[in-house]
Parts: sequence; C-alpha cells; structure tokens
Amino acid sequence: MEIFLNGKGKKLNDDIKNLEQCVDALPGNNEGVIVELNGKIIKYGERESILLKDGDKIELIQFMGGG
Amino acid sequence: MEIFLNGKGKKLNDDIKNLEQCVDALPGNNEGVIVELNGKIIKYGERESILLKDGDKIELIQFMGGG
Amino acid sequence: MEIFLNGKGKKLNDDIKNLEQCVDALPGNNEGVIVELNGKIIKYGERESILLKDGDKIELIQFMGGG
Amino acid sequence: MEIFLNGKGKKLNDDIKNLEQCVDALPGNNEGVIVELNGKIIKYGERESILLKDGDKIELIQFMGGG
Amino acid sequence: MDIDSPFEIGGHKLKNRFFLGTGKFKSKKEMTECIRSAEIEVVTVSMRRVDVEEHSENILHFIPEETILMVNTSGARNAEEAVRIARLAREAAGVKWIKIEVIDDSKYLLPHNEETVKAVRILADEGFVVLPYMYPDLYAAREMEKAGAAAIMPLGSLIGSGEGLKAKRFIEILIEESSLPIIVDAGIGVPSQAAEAMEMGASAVLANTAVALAEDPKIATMAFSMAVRAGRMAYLGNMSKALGSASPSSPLTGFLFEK
Amino acid sequence: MDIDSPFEIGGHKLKNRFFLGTGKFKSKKEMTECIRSAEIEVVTVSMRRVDVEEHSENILHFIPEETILMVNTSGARNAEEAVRIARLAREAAGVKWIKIEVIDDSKYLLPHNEETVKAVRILADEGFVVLPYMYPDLYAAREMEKAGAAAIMPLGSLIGSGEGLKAKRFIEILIEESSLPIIVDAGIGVPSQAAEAMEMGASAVLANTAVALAEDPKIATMAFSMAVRAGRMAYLGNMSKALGSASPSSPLTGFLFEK
Amino acid sequence: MDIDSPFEIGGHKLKNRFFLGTGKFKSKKEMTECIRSAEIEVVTVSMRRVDVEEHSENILHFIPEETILMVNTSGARNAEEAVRIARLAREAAGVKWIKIEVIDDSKYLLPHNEETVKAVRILADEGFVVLPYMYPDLYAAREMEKAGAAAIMPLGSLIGSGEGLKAKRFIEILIEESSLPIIVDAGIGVPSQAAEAMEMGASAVLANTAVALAEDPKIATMAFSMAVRAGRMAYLGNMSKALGSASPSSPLTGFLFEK
Amino acid sequence: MDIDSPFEIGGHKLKNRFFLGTGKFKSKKEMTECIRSAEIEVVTVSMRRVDVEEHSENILHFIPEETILMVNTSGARNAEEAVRIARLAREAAGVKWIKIEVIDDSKYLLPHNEETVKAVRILADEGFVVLPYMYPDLYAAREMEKAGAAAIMPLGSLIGSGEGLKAKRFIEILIEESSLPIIVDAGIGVPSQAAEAMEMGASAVLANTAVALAEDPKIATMAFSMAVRAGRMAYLGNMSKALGSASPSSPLTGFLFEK
Repeated sequence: MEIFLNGKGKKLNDDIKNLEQCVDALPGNNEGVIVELNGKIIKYGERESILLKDGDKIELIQFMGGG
Repeated sequence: MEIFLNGKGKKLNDDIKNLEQCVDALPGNNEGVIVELNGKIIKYGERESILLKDGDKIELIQFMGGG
Repeated sequence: MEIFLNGKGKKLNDDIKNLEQCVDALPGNNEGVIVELNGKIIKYGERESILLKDGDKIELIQFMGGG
Repeated sequence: MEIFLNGKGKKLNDDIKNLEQCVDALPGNNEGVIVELNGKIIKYGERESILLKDGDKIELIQFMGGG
Repeated sequence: MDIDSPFEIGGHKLKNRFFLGTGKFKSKKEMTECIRSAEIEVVTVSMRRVDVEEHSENILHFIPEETILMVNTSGARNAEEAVRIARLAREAAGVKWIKIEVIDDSKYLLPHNEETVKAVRILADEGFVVLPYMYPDLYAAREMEKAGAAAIMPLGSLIGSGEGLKAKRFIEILIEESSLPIIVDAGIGVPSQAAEAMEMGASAVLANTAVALAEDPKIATMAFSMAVRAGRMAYLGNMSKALGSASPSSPLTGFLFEK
Repeated sequence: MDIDSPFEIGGHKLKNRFFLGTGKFKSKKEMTECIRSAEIEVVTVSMRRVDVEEHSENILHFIPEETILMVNTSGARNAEEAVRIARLAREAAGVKWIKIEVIDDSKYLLPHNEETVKAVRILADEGFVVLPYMYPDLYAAREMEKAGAAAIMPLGSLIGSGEGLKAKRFIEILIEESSLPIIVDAGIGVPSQAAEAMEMGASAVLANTAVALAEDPKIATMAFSMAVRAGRMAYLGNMSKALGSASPSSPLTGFLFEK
Repeated sequence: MDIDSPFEIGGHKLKNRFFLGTGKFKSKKEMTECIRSAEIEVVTVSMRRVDVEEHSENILHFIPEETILMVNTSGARNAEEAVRIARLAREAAGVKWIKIEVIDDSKYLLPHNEETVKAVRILADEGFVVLPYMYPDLYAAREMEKAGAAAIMPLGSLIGSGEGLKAKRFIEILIEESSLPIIVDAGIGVPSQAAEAMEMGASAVLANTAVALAEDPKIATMAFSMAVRAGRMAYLGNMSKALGSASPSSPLTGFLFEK
Repeated sequence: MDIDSPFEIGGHKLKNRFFLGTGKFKSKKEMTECIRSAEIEVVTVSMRRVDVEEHSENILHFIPEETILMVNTSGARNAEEAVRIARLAREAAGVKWIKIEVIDDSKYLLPHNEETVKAVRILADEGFVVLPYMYPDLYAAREMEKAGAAAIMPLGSLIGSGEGLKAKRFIEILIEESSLPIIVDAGIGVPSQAAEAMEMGASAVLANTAVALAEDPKIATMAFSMAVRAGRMAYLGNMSKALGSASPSSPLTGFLFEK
C-alpha cells in the first residue's frame, strides 16, 4: 500500500493495516504526535480502529519551540 | 409646503414649485452648489423640471477648503 | 557686640563671649552644624576657646537633602 | 649640502644656494606653496635672499581640499 | 540623473512633488498666492453642506485652472459615504481625482483601511483616479493596489499633529514593497520632515495645516516645496547612508607638524 | 518677513547659509561647479605638506575669486599648531578667515574646546576672523565669545558620520544663549538634517563629506542649499511647533450625512 | 498602590507580566531553566510536521505543568490555516490559549490583520482563549475585540529585529482606546525596551529571540522580567512625565557663598 | 558571567549600581525607607546655610550608617567654592566622597567642566574620593582622570528634566574611552532610561527628582534598582544588538500546509 506521509509518497509494509500501526512503525518517539488523515484530525483513541487505504494522506504534527 | 433643507425643516413660499426656484430663493450665491434630492444627486440641468413635494429632503453641498 | 550671622547683621547679648555660646543661643537643634568664622572652618572642639569680637562673620552650615 | 625637506633628509645639488633655487628645483608646480625655514615663515619675496646651510629644516606647505 | 523626472498619476505627469491642502487658510486669496507662487500642481479640497443663511464664495474660483483638483472625502465614516461624496464632486465640477479619507474615530482621526479599500474598489471601477489616505499597513496597501488605487497616501503621524514620521519604519516598507507612488500625508509639520520622507523614497508629500496656519503661508509653501525637492535629490543621489563612525573630511596624514 | 536677510561675519554680509568644505572631491573641476552652481559664499580648505615628488595643482585656482576662503586648521593637535597653520595661510594667500579645528583624538575626531579657545584668543587678537569648530558646551561657547570668535561651529555629530543632530538638545541651548551666529558643522549627512538645524535657529550649516562623496556632488550641493533655505524660512516663520495631538485639516462638523 | 495586582486573561489571574517564546533555544533544558527561574506564567510554542526520519523530543515535557501553554499559529498564511492549527493543538494536548499569527509576507513577516480577525472570530466561538498578534491599527483592534479576543498583541517592531518600539505612537493609542489587555510582542531586543512598553501602560510583554539567542538565556530572562516589573511600577506610579526643562534637585537658594 | 560582580570606587566594592539623591523628598522618613528597602549603597546629600530661625533636623540621622555618604557641592559656581564645601563636609562629618558639581548657569544648570577639573585636582590631592558631575566631553573626561577622579558622572540630559539620554552618543564614547567607572547622573526620569544607560555599559546610574517626586518614592526606588540591574545583565550578556531586519522566532519552513 502506498500513502502520502507529510507530503511525500511512502510504501507501507503489508503488515501495517491501521493508523496506529503506521505511526508506531516510524523511527523516533512519536509520543505527543497528532495525526491528520485526509485533512481530518484523528483523536488519539481512534487510531487503531481506522484502517488505511491506498492514497491516504497522513500528516503527523508535533509541538515545537516558537515565539 | 414643508421640506427638509440640510437636515432642518423649512416652510417654502407657495410660489416655489420646483428645485431650481427653491435653490434660487436662498440667500447667498449658490453658484457651484450641488443638490441631492432624497438621496439622489440631481444634475444641474434637471433642477427646473423637478417639482417639489411636501417632505422632500434636499441637501445642498458645496466645495470648501480641506486637506 | 554685633556680628554677621549667615550674611545678616545680628546683635549678641552681652553674656555671649565665645563661639560655642553663640551657637548654643540659637533657636533649634544645632547638632550637626559646622561653623565658619571669617572664612575659616572651626573644629568642633575649638568653639569654646574662640572669643568673638565685633564684626565677626559667622557662617553656620548643615547637611540637607540634595541630588 | 644636506637639508631636511618636509621631514626627510635630502642632498642638494651644489648649484643650489638659496631658498628660491631650492623650491624651483622641485618637480611639480610650486606656485602657491608657502615655505617655513627652521620653523619661521618666509615671505615670498625673501626667498632669493635667504642662503641655505647644512641641516636647514624646510617645510613646504600648500592648500588642499578640506572640510 | 534627472532630478526633474516626473511621476505619473492618472495619466498626468507631475513635476511638483509637494501637494497642498486648502483647509484652514485665513483667506482664499492667500491660498491662491501659495498655489501660484510655488507652482503647486495638485491641491485637495473637501465638500460640505451649504450654510443656507450665509453667502459663501465658491472655492474653486480661487484655484488656478491648470491645477489638478483632488477632492477628499473628509467627513465620511464608511465606504458608502465616501463614494457618495466622490459622486457629488464629479457631478458638481467634473472632478476625477479623489482622495479617499474614511475616518470613524473622532479622537485620533485615524483612517479606516478596510472601509477605504471598499471605496477604492467602487470608485476606481467608476473611472475615478483614486488616492486612498491610509494607515501604513502592508497588506492594506496591497489591497488598495488590487482595488485600483492610483497611488497610496500613508500617514506620517496623526493629522495636524506636526509630529513628523512616527510611522517611518512602516512607510519604508510600503515604499520598498508597493509599485504605486507613495505620497506621505498627515503629520508633516516642518520642512525637514518633508525632506526626510522624500529621502526615504516617497514620491510626494502633502501638507495643509502646517502651511495654512503658518505666520506666512506663502513662505511656508515655498519652504516645503524646496525641502521636498531637496529630499528628492538626496534620494536620487543615494545620499541617505549614515556611516555611524567618525571619518575626517580633511586629510590628517602626512601633515605639518609631525613629532 | 525677509527670508533673505543676511547675517554678518567678519564684516561680510552672507546670504547663502550653506557653507561647503572642499575635501574628498573626485576632481577640482567638480568642486568648482558645485560652488558656482549653488552660489556658495564660504568654502573651507585645509593645508598640508607639499608632496615633493609629484605635481599638484593649487586648489585656490579652482575657487571663484568672490568666494570667501576659510582655512581650517585640520591636523592641529593643540592651540600652538592651529595658530601656526593660520599664520601660514595668511602669508601664503592673505587668508583672514580661520576655522579653528583642534583634534587630539584619532578615533572620534572630537574637537578640543580648551585648546580651541586658546587659539581663538591669539588669532582674534592678530586680526583674523575666527570661527571655532567646537563640541557644543555652553561654557566653552561663552569662552569662545569672550576670546573674540566671530561665530561658533558646534558639531551636529561625529565628523563624517552622517548621523545628523545627535547633539541637538545642546545646540539648542547654544542658539538660545549665545549672541554669536551658530553654524552647525560635522555629521550632517542628508538635506533633512540640514533643514532641521536651520529650523532650530542655526545661522548656517557646513557640510563636506556628504556632498563630495555623493554620486552627483553638484546635485547634492543644490539639495543642501535648498534644504538650508527651507529650514531658514521655517525658522523665520515660527513653524516648528508640533502639536502632538490630532487636529482635522478639513471641517468635520456640520457635514453631509448626519444620522 | 498594589504593584503585584494581577491582570486577567481567559479566567487566569496573571502576575508575571513577561511572557516567553520557546523558539531558537540551544537546548530544551535551558528553556526549562529560564521558565522556572523567572517563574514565567505564559509560554508560547508552535506546531510543525514531524520529521519522520528522526527522533525528536516532545517539547511539552520540558514546560512545567503549571505554566500556561499558548500555541501560536506560526506558519499560517490565512485564517483557515490558523484555525486548523488551533484545532490540532487542542486535540493534541487540550490547548486552550491560542496566539493567532497569520503572516503572508515572507520578507517583513508582518501580521495580516484582516485574516487574523476572521480566525479570532471562529476560534473565540469555539471556546478558545484567543490572543491575536497584530499590526497596531486602531480599527483592527476594535474588530479583534468585537470578535472575542481575550487580549491583543501588537508588534513593537519587526519580529526578531530588536528595534524596540518603532510603532510606539500607535501602541499608545491602542492602550488608551482598547479595553483589552495589550501585550507588546515582537521586536523587543533589550530590557529597556520592555520597560518602556510597560511604562506606556502595556499589560505585558512577550519576547523570544532576544532571550533564546542571548549568551546566557537564563540571565536574559531575569533581566526582562525585572525590566517589565520596573516599567510596571513606573506606570502605576505615573512616573512617565518628562519635564523638558532643567530643575535643580539640590536647593540653590540661600546658599553658602552669596556675594 | 557574574551578574553581581561589584565595581570599585575609592576602595569600596559596590554591588548596588543605583545611587540615590536625597533632595526633594516629602519626608526624611520616606527617604530612609527608600534607602533601606532597596539597599542603596551610595546616597548624595548637599550643604546649606542653617536657617537660624527654625529648627531643622540633621539629615544624616536619617541615613543608615552603612550607606556611603557622598556630599555634592551644589551651589558652587567655581572650583574654589566647591573646594570650600568639600572641606566643610569633611570637618562636619568626616565625609570622604565628594560629588563635584560646579554650575554657573542658572537656566540650564549645566556643569562647568573646566572649573570642575580644577576642583577635582585639589580635592583628590587632599585625599577625597572625587566624583565629578560633568558635561560628557571626551577631553574633559581625560582631564578628570588625570586630575585624580575616582569615577566620572556625565549628565544624561538636563538636571530634573526627565528627558533621558539626550547625550547618548557622547556618553557611549566616554564609556569606550575612559578607564574610570561612568555613572550617568541627571535627566533620568523613568526606569527604562536607567536600563538603557546600563545596557550601554555605564557602571551605575544616579537619580533623585524622579524618585523623590514620584507618587510612591519607595516603589520608584525599587523600580529604578530593578531596571538598573536588568540593564546591567543585558550589558554583561551582550544583548544590545539590534538586527534591524525581520527574523522569525518560530520555524517557517517545512510547515504544515504546503501547497
């Protein structure tokens, strides 16, 4: 399956089915990250229940320093 | 007949029928004055042909110094 | 005897003979006051031993608030 | 003969005897130049009559742009 | 370098970069003399209700025919009123140049950019040459431009205050970013302030109060005209760069009395 | 109001209140053109050792005869050296006007008031018309006056810095307190600064670096001359009073669209 | 006079009138120390895309729990984007305080008032505590207030410029006219500028660059906190009145050596 | 970086860089509270003729014993009078610290540098710790140093005017060039001005009028103390560099909503 992650195309392994798996598979600590799927904010608790499909647009957002 | 001239009620003499007569009857030199009748700008040439009626609102405007 | 005290002429009582008596005779608390006699600073301890004479110029100076 | 010209030592040809000859011998147009000899200003008309001697200090000064 | 290179507004090539307001003059005759003696090319006038009890001369008779008449919409509190004034001016005297001035604040008399943009759009569409008086906000300046403004007139400081270029940093940005002529209007109290505006690259300066209330308005007009011209020359010649450190104007080296 | 009322220094009535320094010009011809085109009445020149290896034209030939020549004592580090330069100038070309400039600080090039006063005293006694370049200190200005100065020339800011009137508050005091003409010298980088000095009541302004290093010195000279004149007019007409609050230039009352 | 009288935003009583931005710090630990040592009550953070190739710590772990988190909408070019960021922040961490920052100009980074007002309206309706970063325009400030802003944050000068209060005259007007707290944000480079903003009557000051890039950010935070407090005291005590003329602090009359 | 690093004058290590004048206070008790609450280390007092008709308390009883007493020579019009006052102060109370203040101008109350230098020389020779109040002239500062001054006290602006650092450009030069501590004295009306002086690198600031005439002098003293400390920190941390151009404090790249 191929999705768009933060604007770039990305091939997912076949064992990644839902949003939670997708986020967990990323390197780095993804705690505190918020997810937009196709422009819609996804609540933390709903990630597991959302199955991904080809062409999905995922945005992963986090807090950072700013003025 | 009673009209409103520049915001104030004013009784007109009976011989004043149209807009031109009304303007000419004012003291002072009214050359260069432009007329609004009930919110509508009246062209100079049309003043004579416009008959006044009770309650008409006339605004007389002129140029003056400004920055 | 007549002296000049802070620029003004002043008659002294006959029982005032020395500088200390002169200072003590003034109204107000004269603690912290320094004395110039004829342009010369007088040490505190010497006041008693200095006899006054007619026409002496005495300046009494004190500290006050200033910036 | 060796003199100091504007702070630097300089050997003069033997045919240079007086101040006027010395100034004329310089390259460049020396019109408008004023001369100090050993710290004393020399009037224009006196240059010819002043004979140079070994060790004389000559300053040649001119006007230039300034604010 | 052509120090007299004109700038163009509404198809007119303007040489005199000092615009004059006509308010507050002690006499109309004095005003005329100011315009004539300094060869002012653009003047502003405003409109008001006739005082029906009293004779009042038509100010237009005192403005030389070749002078461009720019009518301001002074008194308007929103776009609609500004548009109405502009149309009255056109009907009354064929006026084409409008200075849009929309003020809805009776204390500081600040221009209302948003309403001003609306009026610019309507009047530019109707064929007016529109010059909005504005608060120097970059985004608003962009809107004015898109709406069809012929030039923009940011305030230097509060109207009539004589405080000069309190908004200097922000007018600089307008000058750099806008492709329209920038005419600094309001707050200019003395010639040096007008020169400073021109040195920054403004296309022109407008003043009124400082001239009309001067002891001798004719001399004041000349003073502003000259200062504007001086500032323009400095701008064209890139003179505005402070060094910030000392540098001798006379040669200090090789001098007379070295020890 | 006579905007051309001259001021007097050393028996000369001067109309042009912009004085020009002659240092740093790219060519002497250009300098001449500046003087001629703006009808400059007073110029400064300095003196230095001849470069004995090289031909150098006499700058005096490039200064119109009717122009007053003021020789500065640039390079002098004390009164004695300044006096020596003045005497050389007199011998060389009959110079009467001396700008005393004593600097003993190679970084900020600030004038040394105490030494300057001494030189003023000596040279005024010898019949020179003496104009001291000075740091704007009220007491020093009084000394200059007592010593026989014909005018005083306080710095606006550091020489050649173009920073304008950093000493403004203190020059104002000199203008108010001194009976001598005040000529602001040094630090004037753009015409608006020159106008500002004149608006304060200075009698004249001198510039050099800002003109000589301008892209077009002739235009720069004209710009300064006009700005100085504009500032003078403003001063004569008492124009310099900022109100600090908004005040309409168009009538706001009795207007059109009352609700 | 209660120099510690708090001001209220969004139901919180705030005592510390210095707000700190968290961008550009060399380390998160340093940032935490700054917040703790100066007892900062409000900090700003921003949001961005995760860098999927690299581990990055969650900045929220470095902000003390009692500190109010205000998320700015930095990066937004219009109201819609600002709203989207605000909602993300709420979902991600329950954030309630939003600093609306809409910038559509990559050179001067000026805030876009019109888009900002739109975002204020939407987010205030959704229950956010909304603090718009804005260009100091009186009419826009009124709109912000009507739209439900909890405070307004005018710029002092360009973001990150350190130029201080270039918009001073216009911020003064906001302070006088608006009933909302005014928090000066952007351009504050040194403590004296922060003190000056408070002396004018601002309710608080926000800085970031000047602290984060200081040699020692902890000391810089303390310096700003103290200066803000000092300026506040001066405001409360009506200290800001320059006399403009000399007046002795020591008695000069009746003194010692009269002649 | 040690933000509490003391500076030394006359063998004393001083930590508190805010000096307080004692004139014009409504009550002596209030003055004492100001000194105590802000832990002021140096205060100035002056001297005057006793009023022989009236009781007057000795001000020294209201100054904490550990506070350094600096007597100013206010009222002196020349060096001789200043010396006389200093000697009286020593005899009266063993005073060692003298602020030399020689003023011979009753309108602007400007210090007379030349007379001041003379007094410095005499009193330094007699073992006093001498701090001359002076007009900020580089050459005079050098003379003060040679004459034995322990520190120099240039004016920020006219005494009691509250105009702040009108002489800023010239005080900067003193700070850069002098090896003595620089204490800015006179004209400081609000805390931001005191902070600004310290940011430039002044060693300390003295104020009097602004404190004594404040609605609440105790709060004013605290405000100045904090502002002075804040400015000191900024100086030590090299914070005073304006960039002059916009620079984002939040990251603008790689952000959310790229198109």
